[in-house]
Amino acid sequence: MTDLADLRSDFPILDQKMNGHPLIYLDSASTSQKPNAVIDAIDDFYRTTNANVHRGAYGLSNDATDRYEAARARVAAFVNADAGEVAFNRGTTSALNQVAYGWGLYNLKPGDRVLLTLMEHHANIVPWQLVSRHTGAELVYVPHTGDYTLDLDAFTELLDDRVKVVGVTAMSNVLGTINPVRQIADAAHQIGALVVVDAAQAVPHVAVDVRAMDADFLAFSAHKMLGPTGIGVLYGKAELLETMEPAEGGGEMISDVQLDSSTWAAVPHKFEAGTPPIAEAIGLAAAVEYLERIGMDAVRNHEVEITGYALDRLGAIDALTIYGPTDTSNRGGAVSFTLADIHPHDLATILDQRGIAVRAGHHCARPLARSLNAPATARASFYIYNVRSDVDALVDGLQEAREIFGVA
Amino acid sequence: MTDLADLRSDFPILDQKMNGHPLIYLDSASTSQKPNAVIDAIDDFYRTTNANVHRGAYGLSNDATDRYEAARARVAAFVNADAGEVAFNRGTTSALNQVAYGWGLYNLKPGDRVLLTLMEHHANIVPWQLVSRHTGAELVYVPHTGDYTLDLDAFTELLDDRVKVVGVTAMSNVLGTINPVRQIADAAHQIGALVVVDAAQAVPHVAVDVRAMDADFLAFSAHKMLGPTGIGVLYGKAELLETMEPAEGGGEMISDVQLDSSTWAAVPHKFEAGTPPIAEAIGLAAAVEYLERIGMDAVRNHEVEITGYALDRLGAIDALTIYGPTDTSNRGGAVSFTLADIHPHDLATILDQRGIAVRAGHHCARPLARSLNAPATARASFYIYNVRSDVDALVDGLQEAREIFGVA
Amino acid sequence: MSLNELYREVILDHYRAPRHHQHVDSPDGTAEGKNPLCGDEVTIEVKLDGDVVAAVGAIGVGCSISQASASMMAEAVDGKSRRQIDELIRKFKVMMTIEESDEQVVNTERPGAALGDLEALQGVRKFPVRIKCADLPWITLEQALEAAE
Amino acid sequence: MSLNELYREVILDHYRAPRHHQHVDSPDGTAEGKNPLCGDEVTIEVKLDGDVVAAVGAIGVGCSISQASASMMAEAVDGKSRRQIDELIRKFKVMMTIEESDEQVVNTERPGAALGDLEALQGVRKFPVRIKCADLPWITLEQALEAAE
Ligand SMILES: Cc1ncc(COP(=O)(O)O)c(C=O)c1O
Ligand SMILES: Cc1ncc(COP(=O)(O)O)c(C=O)c1O
Repeated sequence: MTDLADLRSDFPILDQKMNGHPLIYLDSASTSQKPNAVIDAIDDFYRTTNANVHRGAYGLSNDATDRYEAARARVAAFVNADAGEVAFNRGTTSALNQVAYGWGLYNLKPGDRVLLTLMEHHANIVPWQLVSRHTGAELVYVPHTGDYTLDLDAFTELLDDRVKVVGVTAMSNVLGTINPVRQIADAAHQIGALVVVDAAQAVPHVAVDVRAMDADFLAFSAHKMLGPTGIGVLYGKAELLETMEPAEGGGEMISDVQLDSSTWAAVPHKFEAGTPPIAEAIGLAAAVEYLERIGMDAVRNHEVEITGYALDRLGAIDALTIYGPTDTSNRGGAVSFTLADIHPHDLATILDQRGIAVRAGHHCARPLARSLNAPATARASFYIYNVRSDVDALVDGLQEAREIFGVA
Repeated sequence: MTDLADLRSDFPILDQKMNGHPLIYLDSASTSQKPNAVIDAIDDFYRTTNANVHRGAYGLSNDATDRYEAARARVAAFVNADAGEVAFNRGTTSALNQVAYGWGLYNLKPGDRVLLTLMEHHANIVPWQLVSRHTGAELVYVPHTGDYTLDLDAFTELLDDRVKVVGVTAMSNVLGTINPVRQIADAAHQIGALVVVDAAQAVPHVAVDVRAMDADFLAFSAHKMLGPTGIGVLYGKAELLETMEPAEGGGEMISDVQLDSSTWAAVPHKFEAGTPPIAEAIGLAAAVEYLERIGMDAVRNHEVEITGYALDRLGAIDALTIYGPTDTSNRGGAVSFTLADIHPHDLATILDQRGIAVRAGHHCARPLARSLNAPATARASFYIYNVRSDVDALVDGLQEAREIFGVA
Repeated sequence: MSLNELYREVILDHYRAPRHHQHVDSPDGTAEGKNPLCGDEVTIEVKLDGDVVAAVGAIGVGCSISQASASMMAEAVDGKSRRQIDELIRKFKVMMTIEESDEQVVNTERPGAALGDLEALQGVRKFPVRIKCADLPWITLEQALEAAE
Repeated sequence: MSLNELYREVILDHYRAPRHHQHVDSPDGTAEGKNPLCGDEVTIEVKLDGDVVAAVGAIGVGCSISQASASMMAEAVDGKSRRQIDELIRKFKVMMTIEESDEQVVNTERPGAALGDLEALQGVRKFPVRIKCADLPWITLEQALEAAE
């Protein structure tokens, strides 16, 4: 296994106990833990540099602005974007709403279609539902195949002239599936549709290149990639950001405000209404720096190995069903499963008693849960700080669950 | 002067130097500095309790959820609201956009009017402009009088049946003016209009009671009240929040998601799409706790005194014009001014060289700046950590500016 | 906190073989309860004969605690009068909220007394995350009874 | 960093009495520059005679640095050819970006040499916040010249 084990000491929370046992954190797909480097960067910002950005005509504000814009440049480079193509906001959800309200509300009309995948997170579904109420556009879904990958034949069939937007998750937070975003983008672009990529799971775990993907918009959250809560990123192609309308209005995003109407600041500030998440941007930049130091290839390799080990060991448990590809080459580290008739919530409680944190539920993907006929699953998800023995502990916990519930 | 001087040691940044001089921070209306209690609360959360909220079926997530919801309860109580009436989001700007998109987009129609004051911050103007593009509603503005208070006669005249929303800032970030929100609300309610209060400046500096104000919606930002960036608060009356639509859609704010449409979670979660600003909520609660320990009356008294002192000393400078009420009983601690023909930006640079941070510009209130015929002003604004000698330093700096620019 | 206290035999039994897990003919009151965060769902249907519950249905999907609670609750309220049910609800709530350490109150209220199988849910109290699972059918019952009025 | 280096007499003079502070009759190129964050605004109008600037207007509102820069720039480019102006722009940019400590380059490039009054803006370099004020009229000039093509 790629040896990242010595990283664990960078994460102070891993020294905690949960229910009397050392914490084994297997819920990174929900939110990741933070290394000292990130916590300290935020702390240091507030102690030494805190001021509003782009506003003050004094040294402190200038320093804060420089650090904020340097954070933007670093985050943009991390996904191979230009700094002007990257706007900070509250998170993936908020970024996708910005696309729906900023682009969708102005460009969709009755008869138009928004083509989503059935494995989208609610964050890439509900904003389109809301905007379709105002525009009359229709939502259509690409199903998945029996092996939990996107049904590309169905996609091709559904991709007709009515489709104006294709929304796709780069990596499913339930199945782990990595979708062929470039292939989807090429097909979508051929009929003139835009591609909106939910990269909330992808950016933390694999090297993402917005140009290689040819994504029109792409969204991700800092808190899932070792960074702080309260900040996310919207990438948009420069020409799109320049021509589209901002969703939110307020200070700092204007060029001029008249009584009836306003003109907008240049990109990306047009998309950052009000005081941005400043300390959070500094924290996110520290997270990116930390990930770059490890190298995204090493991150990915580590996860491929530990996920492979987990799939092997979980797969060997009787009556355990894994929902997702079993081939680590096209999946990430989120492993969803059920065990016999034990409800996932009960599994989570039993594991919790052993200090093991897994998630149980629909994972904010109800349409997918329904299509899997599994309204709830348990999910273990891995990150750089997880080790093989975490998987072993998980398997032991599941054995205890079998005993408690008398599963043969 | 109310003795808060010993608080200064709680704010680590005040030990910094700026351009070789001890920092004199007079830009709290833009963003406030943070006490150790707030910085440490965030730090501690990441080190000991970090997990996503409302999601996990394990101890850590339960603890995080408890702390997050306790933060909500504390913040709600701070403005005399119920916890269910308070939703966290990115900031005042974001909160006001939520009202515009969640309530306005669904309820405004051509012929309707949104009545704003000319002293609104862009945050309470631009969202309404954006939504009026979709709804056909019209924006109308209440002017101010020569003594920089709201022209209540004009307000009464403009308040007719066409008005569906009245937007008013509780305290102007430029003039300092405290507006009679209750009186405005009573009049607005008589014709069935809703009142949307921008309390970004009020909540940090005076005791705010949403019930005494009878506000329908009220918004404020943590970063201006000793709290972190990346989080703000939307208060709404329970019955309004319950019946209105959410602006943003995504995870955690749903009850169910079907392919075409969704149903919403109960308030206030309906208004918190996606992972909320969790560590920021903890930090905001620490800020509220800190302010409560001092007492908002003491905060207000301190600011009345220091603002009074500043008005006296600045008022004695020849050719200096103050834009705002001179009576401290109906104003806050933001003091905007110009000095002869010296551009405010030049004033800010000269003060910056002495370690004094003031803001220069239109302060995100262009319509007001135009009506004052002062496209740019310099602004000094005070908070609990400011002392009389800060004002003295400001006055000395302005005297130097006079010399440099040869003002007689 | 022992898992054995949570997952008592009787709970697993009700989870695997839920009682009253069927619709009631032309119910007087119906309510759907949902715990959107963990996904538990339960529908309670009641048919009244005067102020007595003549038939009750408790249908749902969810974790063992929520579904066992629903099953045991249905058994407990079947054939009972409103007054008796109110007393049951009160007793259940007391049982679920009392701190074990708070011996005084525990003794006075004898938590679980007269609750029959439901006493098995006492263990849930020590698992705060799961209390809302146990509560769900009861809150839904109150709504169904209200709807029947 | 001394404020005297920033606010030289000649800058305050141009600020108080801006040259070319008037519109040009039927200009060949016009551009509006705006610094939305600090509020500086400047409009540059140029009339060309062949490739020579026959008339230039520089009208704006803003801080002393932006307005003095506009005034001095207008004076400097009036009557100059495109080639000469390009050279001026280059020289100005060099002057505004060189670190004072970087003596080597300074000597080679002789910052400010041949810039006349404009040399007074050298001091701005030490006030990074204000460099964009000094730059604004020049960026706008380039746009006005482009528009005139
Ligand atoms: C009166 C007023 N309203 C709204 C805002 C916007 O707040 P934020 O930038 O935190 O969204 C501010 C602060 O800039 C303000 O002073
Ligand atoms: C695939 C995917 N999309 C979107 C989101 C939403 O991200 P956030 O809650 O940070 O807005 C998540 C995480 O919950 C996710 O896994």
